Amino acid sequence: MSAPGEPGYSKSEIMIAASARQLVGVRNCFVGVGLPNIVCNLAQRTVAPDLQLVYESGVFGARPERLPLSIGDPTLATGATAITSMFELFAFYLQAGLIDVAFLGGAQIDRFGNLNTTVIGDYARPTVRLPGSGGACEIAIHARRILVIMRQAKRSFVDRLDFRTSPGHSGDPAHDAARGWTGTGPTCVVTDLGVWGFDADTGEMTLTSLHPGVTLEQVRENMGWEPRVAPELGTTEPPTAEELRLIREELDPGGIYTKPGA
Amino acid sequence: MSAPGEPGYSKSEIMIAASARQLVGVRNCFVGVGLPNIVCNLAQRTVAPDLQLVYESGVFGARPERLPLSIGDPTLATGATAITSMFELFAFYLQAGLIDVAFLGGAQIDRFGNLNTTVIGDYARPTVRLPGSGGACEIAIHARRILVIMRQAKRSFVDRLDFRTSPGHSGDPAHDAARGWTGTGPTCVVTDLGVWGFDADTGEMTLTSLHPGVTLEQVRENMGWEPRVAPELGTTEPPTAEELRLIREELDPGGIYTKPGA
Amino acid sequence: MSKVTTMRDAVAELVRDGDTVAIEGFTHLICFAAGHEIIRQRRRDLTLARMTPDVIYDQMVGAGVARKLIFSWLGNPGVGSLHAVRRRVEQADPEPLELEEYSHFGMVCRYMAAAANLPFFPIRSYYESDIPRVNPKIVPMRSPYEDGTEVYVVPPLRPDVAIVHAQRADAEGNAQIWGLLGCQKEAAFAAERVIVVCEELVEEATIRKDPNRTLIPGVIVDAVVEEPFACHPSFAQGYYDRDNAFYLAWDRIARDPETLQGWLDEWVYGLANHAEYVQKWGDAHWERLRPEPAPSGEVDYGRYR
Amino acid sequence: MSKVTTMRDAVAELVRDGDTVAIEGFTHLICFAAGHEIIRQRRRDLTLARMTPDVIYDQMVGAGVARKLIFSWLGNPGVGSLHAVRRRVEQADPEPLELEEYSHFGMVCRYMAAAANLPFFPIRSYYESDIPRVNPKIVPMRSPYEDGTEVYVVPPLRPDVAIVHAQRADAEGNAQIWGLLGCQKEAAFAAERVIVVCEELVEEATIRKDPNRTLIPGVIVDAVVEEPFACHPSFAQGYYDRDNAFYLAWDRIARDPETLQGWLDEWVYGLANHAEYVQKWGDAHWERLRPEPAPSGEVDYGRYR
Repeated sequence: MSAPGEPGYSKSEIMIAASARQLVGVRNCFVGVGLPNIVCNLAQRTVAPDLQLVYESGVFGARPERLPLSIGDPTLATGATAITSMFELFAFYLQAGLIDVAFLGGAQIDRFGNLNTTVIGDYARPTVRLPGSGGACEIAIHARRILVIMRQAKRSFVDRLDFRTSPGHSGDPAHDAARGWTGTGPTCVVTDLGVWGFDADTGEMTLTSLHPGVTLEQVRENMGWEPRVAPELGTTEPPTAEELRLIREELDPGGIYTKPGA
Repeated sequence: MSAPGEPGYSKSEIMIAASARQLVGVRNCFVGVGLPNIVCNLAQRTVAPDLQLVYESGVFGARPERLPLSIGDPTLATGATAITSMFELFAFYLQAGLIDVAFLGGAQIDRFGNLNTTVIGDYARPTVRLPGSGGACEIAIHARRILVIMRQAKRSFVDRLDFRTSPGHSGDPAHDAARGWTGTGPTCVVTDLGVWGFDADTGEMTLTSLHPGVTLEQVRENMGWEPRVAPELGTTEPPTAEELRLIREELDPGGIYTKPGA
Repeated sequence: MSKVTTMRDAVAELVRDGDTVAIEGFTHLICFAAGHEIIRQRRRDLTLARMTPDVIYDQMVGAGVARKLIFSWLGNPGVGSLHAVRRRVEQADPEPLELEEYSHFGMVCRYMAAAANLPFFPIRSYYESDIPRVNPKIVPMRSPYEDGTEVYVVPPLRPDVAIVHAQRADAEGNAQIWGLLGCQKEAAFAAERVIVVCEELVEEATIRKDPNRTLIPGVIVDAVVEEPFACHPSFAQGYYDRDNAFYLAWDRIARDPETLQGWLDEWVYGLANHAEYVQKWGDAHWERLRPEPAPSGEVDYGRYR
Repeated sequence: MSKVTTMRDAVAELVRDGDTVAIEGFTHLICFAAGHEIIRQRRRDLTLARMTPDVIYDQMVGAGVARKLIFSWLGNPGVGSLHAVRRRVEQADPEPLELEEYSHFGMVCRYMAAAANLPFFPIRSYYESDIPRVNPKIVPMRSPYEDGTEVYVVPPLRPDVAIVHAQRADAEGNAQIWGLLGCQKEAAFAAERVIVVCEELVEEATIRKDPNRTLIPGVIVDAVVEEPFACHPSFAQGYYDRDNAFYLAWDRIARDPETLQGWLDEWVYGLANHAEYVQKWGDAHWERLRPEPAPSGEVDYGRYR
């Protein structure tokens, strides 16, 4: 599948593998469609065997028999442990603080993990109208931890959001602690170039590892602010053979989300 | 069953029959246990064949196969058209104004149909501690019409309530109209002596008919204020043979609620 | 992860002196066996929350485990008064009992607020009623919108422990209930700790066949106890009927404090557990309470792969 | 009383120009057939409410029936954008489209407020988000209790018409749904008028066998339409799968206004009703979408007499 000199895995695959490892021991996770869905299913088969998949569509403890193509795929409902109305899912599970981890992404992210999924340009006359919040705004506030999966680019890693759909850190940890939210906000951002954490003192995104073969220069070229880099910048562990097998044979056999270029 | 010179029906039976006739054409009714339950079931078999029985326990469209001994009797659940949580019953049905008629009663009623089911005496040190509101307070506010079934006595038809659990009319119809409640309050009180309506101009309880053999003097002796009497005071139509048959053979064959003295 | 344990261990570990305890169930699925075990373990100073303090709370109050009730309707349903409760309220006999009362909808909304992690819950009730006058936790509030509609709000009620009974549950606590639902779900989500008691412990696969039937998810459950007939004299839809004769008998038993204590000695303190209670009533008793079958029929979820 | 009618009559009688219409269903049970009939009857100036304006609203917006959307997530789920919607929002092509947006929970709570006849509904969301800045209906409010917690409130959303699809319903409109529940119940209770569309019209006795399965009671329903495959390309749990190929195809169709109009001509205006749509797709198509069986199993309600 890979040309000589290429790493033998796609950008999506290393993003999936790196994200799945963030879920060690996690009890339940709010799953999105696409990459986050594959991440959670991979984690369930590797580092988090007890992981319960919770879908925004109201499904608890899903056991999908195929790769769900949306968070409302019928394969999620059949064989789940519970299905609730959207009201109850948001009120009793999310708002009540029962969700350990949730995945978010967006068209734009800033250095504090605030996300824009609403518009590019002016709200009233947007250049690009994006989907909007969905559940992201409340997920950002209530899930105990937020993981972000996004490809890096100057237009998406921006100094200033066009619109703040979902709140991240404020830049003032004392303020953040005083907000009294059940969630602690974004803790990790996995991109196609590396893995980022958030600095405890400033709430700022901090590069903790580069994917194999990626340079710091490439990272700088693909973002809109000067990155903060961890003192001991590491290299992301590449996907193992077993992880790749699970992704390619079980989780996304059609390569819909993971084939090179996807 | 009746001694010579006695009317051939019990006080409960004429109260039931008179109350059931209030339900002509009614679509749905919030049913209580005891007499109101028999009233609704009688109406369903006589003047209101389409009447749906709604129970505070969350049952819609019940078809009980036996006389329910409580509003939570299992015979109400089996074969109903819908069962809802108590939250939904109170929020989506009652508070939303879907309930046409509800029955209330109490230890005390005043001339405006306000009801006390909480305490006799001082609240903090009651002479008699009664059950409290249950759903009565919100039922009084939201059901389109309230019917009251109570036996008359000086201690229960009082000039002044010890505690107002459930609001009735205020005595000022302009105020009542401005309240904006979905319900119009009590429209009829059926007692063991007669049937009362409420005066449109004052909201005051008004005697519209005496049960056969009952005198106005008896009514006066069994209440705590000087009654308002309709200009054309009638005589309550006694229970028909068919109504008595239904009550005695189908609805309360054990006479739990309807035997003389019950 | 299995959370299956005995009633004795569940109560010993999860119900503590001074706790606010909610044994919910609107007429249906009232877990008397849990109340009896709390009496047997002689818990003290409990605040007992329940929409409808029923015979079980009269028994618990009579046994001296409670210092306070939070409720909306206080009675022996279809029968009359709760005499042990009334003695304490009317005559402080043998000691006072604190009452905090709401309407039904107010109680449900207190659980709802806690379950949904809301600081208050708005309802249209209490207008021109004396209830807010005697309960300062019920507070008027105006809508911030143009209509300016006045509502009342109630605060969250977060029991330390909720005990809910289900017809069936799996070892992790995923519980399925049919028939009257009461406010079991809201009370369970509202509570810090949850004990699920069930008529039948079933395989996870049984639960997964009909996920829409799951009322309470294992994720909020701390202990699962299999205890058939645990709701007697209340009922479990499809399993056994309400024992109305006992509700009537309780009226007589509870009228006299000594008779009540005698009953507790014979039926609670004198028995090691609910299995002995079931045995003491005898097989014929349970046979009389068993309904004929009325199957629900099946639906098809479809297998998508 | 039977409320059974045809989709044509239901839409003709109950959906009026200028109405606020909610066709709900979270991915599941989205009643495309109702949307098509509204297009076919050339309704105008509708405000379309839905948590997730899906391909059906892109079709309706493309057909010119709508002047406004009230929503929380705007997209072709799992695929990408709604191009007809985007053209109107980004380029006012052929005319502007008003947007009023919330988060998912905010939308659900707007329906909830209307369903429960509350003047507002409190939620813990929107903190430090720009959403309330662009939607002045989302208003901050403080808890009146000591904690003084700040929440936001949203106002009731009371559609003139809600159209909800169910797997089965009886002639009176008692509707049973399994699988994903979305906010169908809340939307139906919130609306002035309700159309229930179902895969199968069943005897009342079928509904009465499992009353806990009833999501929507006949008492709030105005019309019942039996319309198999009415949700295609969305799905009905246990009946047919989501037609993902169509969701992908729509992305291409909707990118070009002429292609979109051509599709509407062929698949909506050119057909008399949904039965012709079903026929046009052909039996083999429906056969491919049919899942294998996955029965729920039965429970016993017990017969008490």
